[in-house]
Amino acid sequence: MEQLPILIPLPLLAASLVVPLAGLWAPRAVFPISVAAVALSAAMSALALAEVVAGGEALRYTLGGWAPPIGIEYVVDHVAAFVTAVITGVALLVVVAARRAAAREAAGRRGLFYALVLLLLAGLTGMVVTGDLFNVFVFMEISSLAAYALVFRGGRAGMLAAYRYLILGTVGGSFYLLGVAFLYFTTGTLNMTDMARLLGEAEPNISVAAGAAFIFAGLGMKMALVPLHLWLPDAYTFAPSSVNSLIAPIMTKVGAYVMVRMFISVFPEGYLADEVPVSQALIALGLAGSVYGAYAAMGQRDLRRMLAYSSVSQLGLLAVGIGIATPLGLAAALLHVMNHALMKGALFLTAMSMRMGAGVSDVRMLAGLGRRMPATSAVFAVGAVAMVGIPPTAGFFSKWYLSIAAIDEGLWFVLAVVLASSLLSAVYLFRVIERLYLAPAPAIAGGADDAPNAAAPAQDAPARESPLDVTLPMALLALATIVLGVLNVVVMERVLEPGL
Amino acid sequence: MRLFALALALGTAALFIAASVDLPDRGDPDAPASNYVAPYYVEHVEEDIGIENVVSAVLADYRSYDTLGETVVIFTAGLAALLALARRERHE
Amino acid sequence: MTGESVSSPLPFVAVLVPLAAAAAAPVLGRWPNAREAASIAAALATFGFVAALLPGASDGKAATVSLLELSPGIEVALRADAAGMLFALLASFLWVLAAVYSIGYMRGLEERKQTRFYAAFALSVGAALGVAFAANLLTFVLFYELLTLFTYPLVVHRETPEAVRAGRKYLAYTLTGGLALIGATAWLAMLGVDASFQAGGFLGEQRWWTDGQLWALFFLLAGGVGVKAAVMPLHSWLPAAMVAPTPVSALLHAVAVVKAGVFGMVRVLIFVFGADLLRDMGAWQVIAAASGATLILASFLALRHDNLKRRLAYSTISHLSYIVLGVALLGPLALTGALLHMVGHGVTKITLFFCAGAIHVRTHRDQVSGMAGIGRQMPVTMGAFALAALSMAGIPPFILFTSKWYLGWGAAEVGQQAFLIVYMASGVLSAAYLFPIVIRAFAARSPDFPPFGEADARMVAPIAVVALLGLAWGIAPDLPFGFFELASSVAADAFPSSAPAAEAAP
Amino acid sequence: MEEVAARFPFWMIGALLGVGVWGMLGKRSLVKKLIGLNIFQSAIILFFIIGSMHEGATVPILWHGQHNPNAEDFVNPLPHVLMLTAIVVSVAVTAVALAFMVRLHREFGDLDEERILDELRR
Amino acid sequence: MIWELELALYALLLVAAVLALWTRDLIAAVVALTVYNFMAATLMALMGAVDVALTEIALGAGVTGVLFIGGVSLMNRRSVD
Repeated sequence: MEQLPILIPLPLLAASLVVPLAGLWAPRAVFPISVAAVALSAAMSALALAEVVAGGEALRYTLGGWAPPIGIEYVVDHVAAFVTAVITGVALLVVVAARRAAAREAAGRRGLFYALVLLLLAGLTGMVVTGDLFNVFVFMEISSLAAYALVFRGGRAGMLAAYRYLILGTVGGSFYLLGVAFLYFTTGTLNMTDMARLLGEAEPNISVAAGAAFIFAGLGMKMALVPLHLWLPDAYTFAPSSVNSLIAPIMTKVGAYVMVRMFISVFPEGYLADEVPVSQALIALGLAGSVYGAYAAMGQRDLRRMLAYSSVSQLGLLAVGIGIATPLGLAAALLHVMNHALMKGALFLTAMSMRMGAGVSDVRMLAGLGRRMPATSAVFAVGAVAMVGIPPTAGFFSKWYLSIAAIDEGLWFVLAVVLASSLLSAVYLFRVIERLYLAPAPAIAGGADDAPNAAAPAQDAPARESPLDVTLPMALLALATIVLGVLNVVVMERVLEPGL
Repeated sequence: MRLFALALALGTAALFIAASVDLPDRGDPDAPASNYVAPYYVEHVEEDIGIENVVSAVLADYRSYDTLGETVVIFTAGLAALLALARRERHE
Repeated sequence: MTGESVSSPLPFVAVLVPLAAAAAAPVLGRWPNAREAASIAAALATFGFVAALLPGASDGKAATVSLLELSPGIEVALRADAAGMLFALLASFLWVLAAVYSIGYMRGLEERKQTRFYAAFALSVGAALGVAFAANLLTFVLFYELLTLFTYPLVVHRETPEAVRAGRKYLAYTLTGGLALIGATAWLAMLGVDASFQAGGFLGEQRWWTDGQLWALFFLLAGGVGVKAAVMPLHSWLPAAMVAPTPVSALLHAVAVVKAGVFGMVRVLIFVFGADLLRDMGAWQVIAAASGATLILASFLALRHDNLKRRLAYSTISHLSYIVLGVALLGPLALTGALLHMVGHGVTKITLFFCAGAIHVRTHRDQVSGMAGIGRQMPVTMGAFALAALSMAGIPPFILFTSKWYLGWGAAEVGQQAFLIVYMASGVLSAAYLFPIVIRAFAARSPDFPPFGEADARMVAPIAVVALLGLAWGIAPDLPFGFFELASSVAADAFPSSAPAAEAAP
Repeated sequence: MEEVAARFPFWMIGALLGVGVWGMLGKRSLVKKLIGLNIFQSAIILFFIIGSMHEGATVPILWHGQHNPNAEDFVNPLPHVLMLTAIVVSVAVTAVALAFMVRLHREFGDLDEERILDELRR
Repeated sequence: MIWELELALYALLLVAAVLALWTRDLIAAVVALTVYNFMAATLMALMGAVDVALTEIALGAGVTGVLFIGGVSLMNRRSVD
């Protein structure tokens, strides 16, 4: 299976051509085709992962037979296989779960909607498997364009959010391209492996440093690193429910993955800490982000906005892991990519389910949903516990490895901030759990306007549990956070450690 | 906000100019970019592909993934614009 | 730890049974009788499995099972050593009684969401057993956090604003404590220290520590377990958590949760740091001072509270510090006494809480001042209360007399007579806050009581059993489980150079 | 003067990037933001092209029948290829942004960011 | 090529860019943007990038300009800043 690398994005691309046509003539076929394409891509990712783990060697594929650096090479190593498997797997569950919400939100434009979903995923998987710096840019733009359009469907507020997202996202992409230009002009190649070799031989100079700075600024924009996160809260809050449960878990993760890629296969070891203060900046901004995000999430009343800020917080932790840049730190970051994708996927799906079943997304209106939507609430509880990082859920272990990696480097304040941010996330997440299960919830000390009667209305509003095709994928994601938490050593030892 | 934007704009410009000091001079024939991969394209295009426009050759063959991606970008943009302009009143 | 290990899945089974019972509760939720029968059966089975581990533990052949690798090089492992057995036996035995008692209590008050109650209850006991059997620091932390999580639904069971506030406070305190533990555990893991518990401590073997590092570790670990052990100033969650239903207060806030904290203190001080290291650092003085102060202060606070459960809560805080202080004194006799006190206080305090619950079910009265003359109507309940109160005050021949004897002797043995006085003063205070209740219950007459009589037999029977046990174990602390033997073997392992504790028998 | 001759394109590109950023962040009008974005992207494209040229080289098209061409006679073709793609990407983004803008205008009757935000808050 | 000429073209480029952002008449701004892209294309052609220059004129100046004009004609011609 020498072609495996290209076979991961290919089903998605191919289906995205068919789906708009199907939308015109056979709207019923749109959803099955899309799911089949995502499933096929997920299967290919799983296969690639199995092959890489078994063989211990990266899979390389060059289209047209032009060996790199002349042509473009696709590389699936341990890390790439792991990340594609995570994003396609989570995407598969989310796409299935979001069917009903999408049918409503894409009303009449189902073909277009699903085509863009597929293109989004194709772009993301493409970014992961490619071994060429410029090719990353092209795929990044594909996924971003699709994401902008999908967010744009989210009502009046979603439109402005999407426009701002477009501007900032494109700036991010352009900065990345600018950084690539600097690297290209100093080395003459675009292939990552080749670039690593040449940068290792060359004397450090300002251009390379500037290239790194621009690339990381661009990627920081894509992965919503504070203070470049400004697009994220609005985009996640106002996007259609079906869309934000898809983009929130995976979109920013791929930005983070490209950062990891820069550390492991583009820049020589230590370069990004000694020659350019990228590591230091990532750690500082990541810590700031993890605290700021959690703090901001505490003040939110809209469940999705709260989850969005929680993403800012978690992505901050991810950035810290990347910034530490030891194999353990990167492994912690990648493990967190998986864990956070699972947890956020589950949580945003519950937010979707609550909006569909009970018509609410205001945290204060959720009172009593624990009884009327038991499955959704249970998934939320598991996801929240994982997010806080209580063992043995997956969320605990990424923080665990992150802590160990931080201590290893003598970064004690990192440990302190990581622990503190878990506590802060406990504050806002348990507040929601209280609302769900402990009706009638008391007035929360949050200001004079937060009167006790604000909690009441949802009591008699009709709320039905979502059907099985929504709850089952959700439950699978929640289950996965526990199972993969317990089995994290397998992931660490079989996949991440050999890859780093 | 405007002051912030102004600072950021000046910062970008300054950063870029400061960063470019180590770049090869304009038109420097010894620049690495001109001497590593690029000559291969010029020197082998005849035998590999057999057309005269090197740019087209690279575009269509050596780096055809980029071209594929480019097409997909246009396609995506088209779909995106259609979805954005679609009126939401219609239901299935 | 002296003595070898025997590989056996039993400790894991003992932890698993309550978890399985928790899974069964929602399934059987529609048939309350079946659900409660399952709960009792699970409690009995758990107790059976734990008891089956006893011979091995007393022979020094601890049953050990390692489950899976949780982080490279660190396993989740369970090991039923003597110290763990003490806690596990206590928790699993009292679960049987609490399970019976809960039926009477929950039905008597027609509480809501009983299924959730039974499920969370069983989960909490499972986690407590996990804490007891944890063979290394990571496993300990794992179950310690789970215990927090599983008890949260019990604390907020009533779902009143007060309960929710208490739940928040509970989470804020215990999660913070848990994070401190996680931080310390991660630190040790990073250094590659094998954090398996060892009598006499494993930190002393590593010579590279600087003083600052040791103190940081000490504060993280002792602070982390100190929250659940309710050592002042980390105690305020405990009185707040008394809003929970009485069986919860009884089993969890008198036995499982706070005892997990105290037990954690034993693990941290004796099995992680070790006496020698703590003496070198002088760290024991910190704990001793904090717990000595808590002991007295909490007793005074108990005097001030009219609400019976609250008064008992402060009494619990005070008695927990008895144990913590006993451990911190770092002497074999004091440690024996502390471990015995852990058992004795569990039995005694659960008696008191059971009585408080029975009174609540029959009369809906919670205030001490409203209980005048109640002894005439509920003679068995208040009789049991009186026995427990005598035990709390340290009157012979009750079990808490035995443990206080050792504690006091232990304090003298290590040359800390000041703490001997603290112990004695606190005994007087215990009498001061408990005896008036008994006296008024029997002596005073209250005209406004309608006749009501004893509570349900499912409540009275467990009350009688635990009250009599407090007496029986006081007379013969070794019967039938060999608590004394276990406690002194732990002490002998921890202080190999000292003379065997048995000489000091009263 | 030598220095200026060798380095001025970079200074100019820097200035253009700054102007672009100013347009994107300092302007309230959504159209102006997009214009700023366009300026920014074009500047980057130009930057790539600057790096592709070298003294005494010409258009990378082989004249007919030329064998064994000398690479030094031709400018570097690779950045050209990349920039063809980048131009297409930038036009695609512009098109999507304009579609968004038309829709926003239809919805709010305005393209002033502040006023749209005010409208949304109401 | 004479570098002074190139410098002059760059200066024009800069002027066009500033103009496009400065003017409040959106049609004028679009015209300035088109001029900017056209100048850029000229520079590219001067530097030997003929294909890119052609594409830039067709897409960057042409299509973008048309899209902008089309878009702006559906909206207010005046801009707030």
